[in-house]
Amino acid sequence: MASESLDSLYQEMVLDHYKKPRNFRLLENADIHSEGFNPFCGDRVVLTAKLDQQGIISEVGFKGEGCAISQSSASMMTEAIQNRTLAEAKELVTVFKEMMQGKMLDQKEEDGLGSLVILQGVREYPVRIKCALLTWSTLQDAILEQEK
Amino acid sequence: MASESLDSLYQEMVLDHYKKPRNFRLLENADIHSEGFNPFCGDRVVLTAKLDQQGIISEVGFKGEGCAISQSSASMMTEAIQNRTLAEAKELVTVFKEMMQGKMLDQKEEDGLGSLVILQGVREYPVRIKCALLTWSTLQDAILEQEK
Amino acid sequence: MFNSEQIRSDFPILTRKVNGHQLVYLDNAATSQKPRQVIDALSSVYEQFNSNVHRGVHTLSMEATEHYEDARRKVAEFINAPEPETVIFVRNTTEAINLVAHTWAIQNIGPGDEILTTEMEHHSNLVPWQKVAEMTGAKLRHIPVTDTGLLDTSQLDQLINEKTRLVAVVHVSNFLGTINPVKDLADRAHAVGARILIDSAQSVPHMPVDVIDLDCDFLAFSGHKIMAPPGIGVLYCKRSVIQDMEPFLRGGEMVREVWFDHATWNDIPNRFEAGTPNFADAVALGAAIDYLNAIGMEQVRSHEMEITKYGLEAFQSLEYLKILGPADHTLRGGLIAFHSTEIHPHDLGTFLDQKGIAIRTGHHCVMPMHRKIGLPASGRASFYIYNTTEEIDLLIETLKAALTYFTKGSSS
Amino acid sequence: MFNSEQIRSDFPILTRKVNGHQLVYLDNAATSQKPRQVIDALSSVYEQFNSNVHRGVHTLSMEATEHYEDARRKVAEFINAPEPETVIFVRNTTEAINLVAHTWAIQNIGPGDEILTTEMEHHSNLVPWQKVAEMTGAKLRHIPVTDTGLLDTSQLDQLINEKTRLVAVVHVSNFLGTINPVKDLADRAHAVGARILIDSAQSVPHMPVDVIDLDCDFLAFSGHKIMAPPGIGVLYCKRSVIQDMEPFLRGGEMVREVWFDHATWNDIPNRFEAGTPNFADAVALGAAIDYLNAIGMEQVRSHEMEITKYGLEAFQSLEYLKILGPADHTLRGGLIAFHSTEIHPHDLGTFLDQKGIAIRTGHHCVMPMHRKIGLPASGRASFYIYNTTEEIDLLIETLKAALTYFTKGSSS
Ligand SMILES: Cc1ncc(COP(=O)(O)O)c(C=O)c1O
Ligand SMILES: Cc1ncc(COP(=O)(O)O)c(C=O)c1O
Repeated sequence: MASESLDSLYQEMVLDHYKKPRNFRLLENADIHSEGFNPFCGDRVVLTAKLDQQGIISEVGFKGEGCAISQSSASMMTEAIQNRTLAEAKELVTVFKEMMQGKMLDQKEEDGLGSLVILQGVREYPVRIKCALLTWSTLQDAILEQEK
Repeated sequence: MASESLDSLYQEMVLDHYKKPRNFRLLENADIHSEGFNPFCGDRVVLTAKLDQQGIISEVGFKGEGCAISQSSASMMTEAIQNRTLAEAKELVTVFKEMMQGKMLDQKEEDGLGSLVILQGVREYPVRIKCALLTWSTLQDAILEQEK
Repeated sequence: MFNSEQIRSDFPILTRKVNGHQLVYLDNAATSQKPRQVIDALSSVYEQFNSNVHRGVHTLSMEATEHYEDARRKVAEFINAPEPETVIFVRNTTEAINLVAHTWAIQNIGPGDEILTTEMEHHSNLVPWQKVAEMTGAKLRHIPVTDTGLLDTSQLDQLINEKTRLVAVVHVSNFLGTINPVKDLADRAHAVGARILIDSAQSVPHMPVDVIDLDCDFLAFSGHKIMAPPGIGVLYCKRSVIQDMEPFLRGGEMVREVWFDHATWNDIPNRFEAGTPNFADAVALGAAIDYLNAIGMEQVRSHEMEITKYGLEAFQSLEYLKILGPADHTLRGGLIAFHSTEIHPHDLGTFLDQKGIAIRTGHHCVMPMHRKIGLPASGRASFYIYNTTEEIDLLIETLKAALTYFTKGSSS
Repeated sequence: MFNSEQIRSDFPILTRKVNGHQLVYLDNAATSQKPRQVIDALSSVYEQFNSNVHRGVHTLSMEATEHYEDARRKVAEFINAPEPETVIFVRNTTEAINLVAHTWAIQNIGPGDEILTTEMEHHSNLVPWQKVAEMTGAKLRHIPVTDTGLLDTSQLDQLINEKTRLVAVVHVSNFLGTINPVKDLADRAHAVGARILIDSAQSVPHMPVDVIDLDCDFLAFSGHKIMAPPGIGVLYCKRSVIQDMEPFLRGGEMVREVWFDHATWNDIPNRFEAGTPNFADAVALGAAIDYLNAIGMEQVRSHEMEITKYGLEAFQSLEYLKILGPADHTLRGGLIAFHSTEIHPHDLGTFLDQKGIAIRTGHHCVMPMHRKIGLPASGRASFYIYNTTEEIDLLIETLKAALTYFTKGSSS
């Protein structure tokens, strides 16, 4: 029983992040603390981050429970936003969401996403897109909160 | 535009009772006072009657508003139950209801009903049966109340 | 272009015989008939992707959810709602109004406040407010109706005042046919800080309705009156009004998280859709809207105006029958109620039914207005896009025969 | 006799392909599929006699009313209700329970009283009682669930006591599969003067249920889980309990007489059916009941027991997967929930879906019980009369493949 089509969803890197999530801890005294929850499926992400004096995300940690897609997306995101400014992170959220909604990316955007582009595979599974997006929406909420 | 089939419903006598209802008044100091109402169509009957010392219905009066069937049925009923005992009236209710539900009547029952048998025509119009029955259910309620 | 024959052929039931005659269906204000396109859409749900919505990752569930949310988008566009989330699916107009009564109303109305409705309300937009008044200590008031069947607007400055918290008003009366000035009422309500709920049961199916233009806070209608099945209805709510409101029915779908002793709420619209929603009938409602959009709501309205104008004139020829409601057809929806001093409407109804003509007889769930004008009941012929002037001719002819039939004894 | 091929051929959707594979529908606890007979019954309503019920004297209205009331009689017979009037049509189980919460419960429960439910309730039989407890000052308690997935009856004497006013309990758990001893709970409830409500969403569709034998005061189920459409559900109530109760939703149909400032109520069941009822889906529910009666509910039950037994055994062969709920198939309804320490159920669900197999994944609207056993989510395969042991084989085989697929990285 081959499952080639599934391989685009469950890329090796995705499963690796799922099994060994990076930055899987909640930071104390975090500047950012945001929680995301999908009431229909129960996926959860709690995101914490510290900002340095220049407003750069100096440290990120998350905890969560849920499927491989939601958790690996969170894990990969924590790596991607580290050492970025909030503005850069916000831009990343936009680009990531656009990618998931099916927009063709230009080279610059693709470079910006780096290895996150492998989550494109989720697009073929529309019902799972919200899994991939959960952590990004959580980050977005946090940034909007920060901007207030 | 002939309407032969309707003639079994709107017998001349029925229309006559509708246009000139008998005993169309409410009795004062009545022993029996009962009100019937059909919430779906708005037909209404108020029934009053006096009992003499032998428990015979000595006087009956009704008021009401509604269709030809409900009002003529009431008018004809007031004539039919006059000078009967409550027990006889109760029996009449039973026989009338059975007739309307389609039961074959024996000769004795038919004789008891007298001219009320013409209301049989309503049976072919199932949705109108409740019109014909309204006044009888009202009488039944009154008798049950009396028997308490 | 508008093609009556073409349209009629879309409605399978119109070929039916009733008592040996071709059905003439003039009871559209009670419920509408369904085109083949809607019936087929419904069958397709069950044949192709039936599944519970929102909760599954499997294909059927995903497809069912997509179709359900697509129907929500169609409804939103149809009434020009700013976003799909402001469209809540309920069973019918009645449930929609009760939802507002049990949520926004009891959370925002208090002793001494006033709820304003009209004398021509359907029970569904009256009895819930009696309950709210009783529960909150608010006063229920009614805009009077004039002899010509219009809202008496002469006292409005006094009726809509600082104490008014809610104006709940029927858009088109299902009894008098009157089209009420809801946009003006919305302005007046907002000017005193009140909210307005519009009972659009008889408007959304028959004419263009634009919730942004009307600027209403709540708007309710029933699917079954707009060519969709009886199990689906719509409550539109302004987001700002409903966003943080406590829920009504509680259970699955409407929660965010649940513990043994408490729970938190999902976002709109799910917060107000407890339990498995009637996604199948919602999809059918979407199909009904597609069908009507293809014709065009302006077309629907002008066709009904034409029929109504024709009917109002034809009724003049009938002795013993008096028409209720405004005389001007441009001020009316597509229905004509009438009464006769000689014959009870039920008897007329039965006579017409013998000829295959279906009209409504009774109080049409508008008892207080009937009582006010001294009638226990009335007859009502109500139209939709598939009705024709030939059917009106038949109605009039048969009413004439009925009047002859029932009055023959009078002269004997 | 029972003929699986024959039955399967009645369900058009079962011929569907999903992701290139024959659909294997194992999500019946969420919603059931509909046989051709039900789909046709629904189309017939719209093609032949669609009309508003109760209010008309014309033929269509009369026929619609007859079919609607006929459906009520069928439901009453199906659950052995003493009279059709004790069957109230609602949208779904959730609305049925909310109806009881908003009527009997708030009218009969007060401060210091107790409402008893269980730890395995669906949100729909939990969240409404949280609200009633909050509104009335009553205390909400829960019968604990043992490690083996059964109700812990050891404390019942203390849990069902003089303060208990209502026991609200699920008949068959949609998560653990457990069949609860509802008859015994009814006896105990009545012994202390309490009422019992049974959430039969997962029992009425799958086994004989007799409300007289159970002696329950309220019983609720959903049409969509019993081969009928999603817009119809049933609340059975003992007449003596509901007879004089204040209504819930207000509007048309449920009133006797209406004045501008007050109203009186119609009799049961109409009193609790405000607005135009979903008569079409009620008729379809009648057709579903006819369909099931022709098979026989004993047959349905024994078929599902067989499948469940087969499934429980087959699951043993799967590494990484743990079955939830009682081990004994005779104590279970036709469903099996499971979880894996290695793989999240959504990922399993997506894998299975690629092979055309539909299972449910998530919390199944039973969050508190999931939390209690430390799971955020689980997978669930649930069966109906059209499922076969071959489908179970396919499920197991595919789960095996999924486990290999998702754990392959573990060893790399
Ligand atoms: C045990 C149980 N109770 C209640 C419900 C709620 O049913 P519905 O969503 O049809 O209201 C369900 C199904 O989701 C269930 O399985
Ligand atoms: C003006 C108006 N409001 C409300 C209703 C109630 O609609 P429903 O019975 O679908 O809830 C109706 C129709 O009966 C109506 O005509």
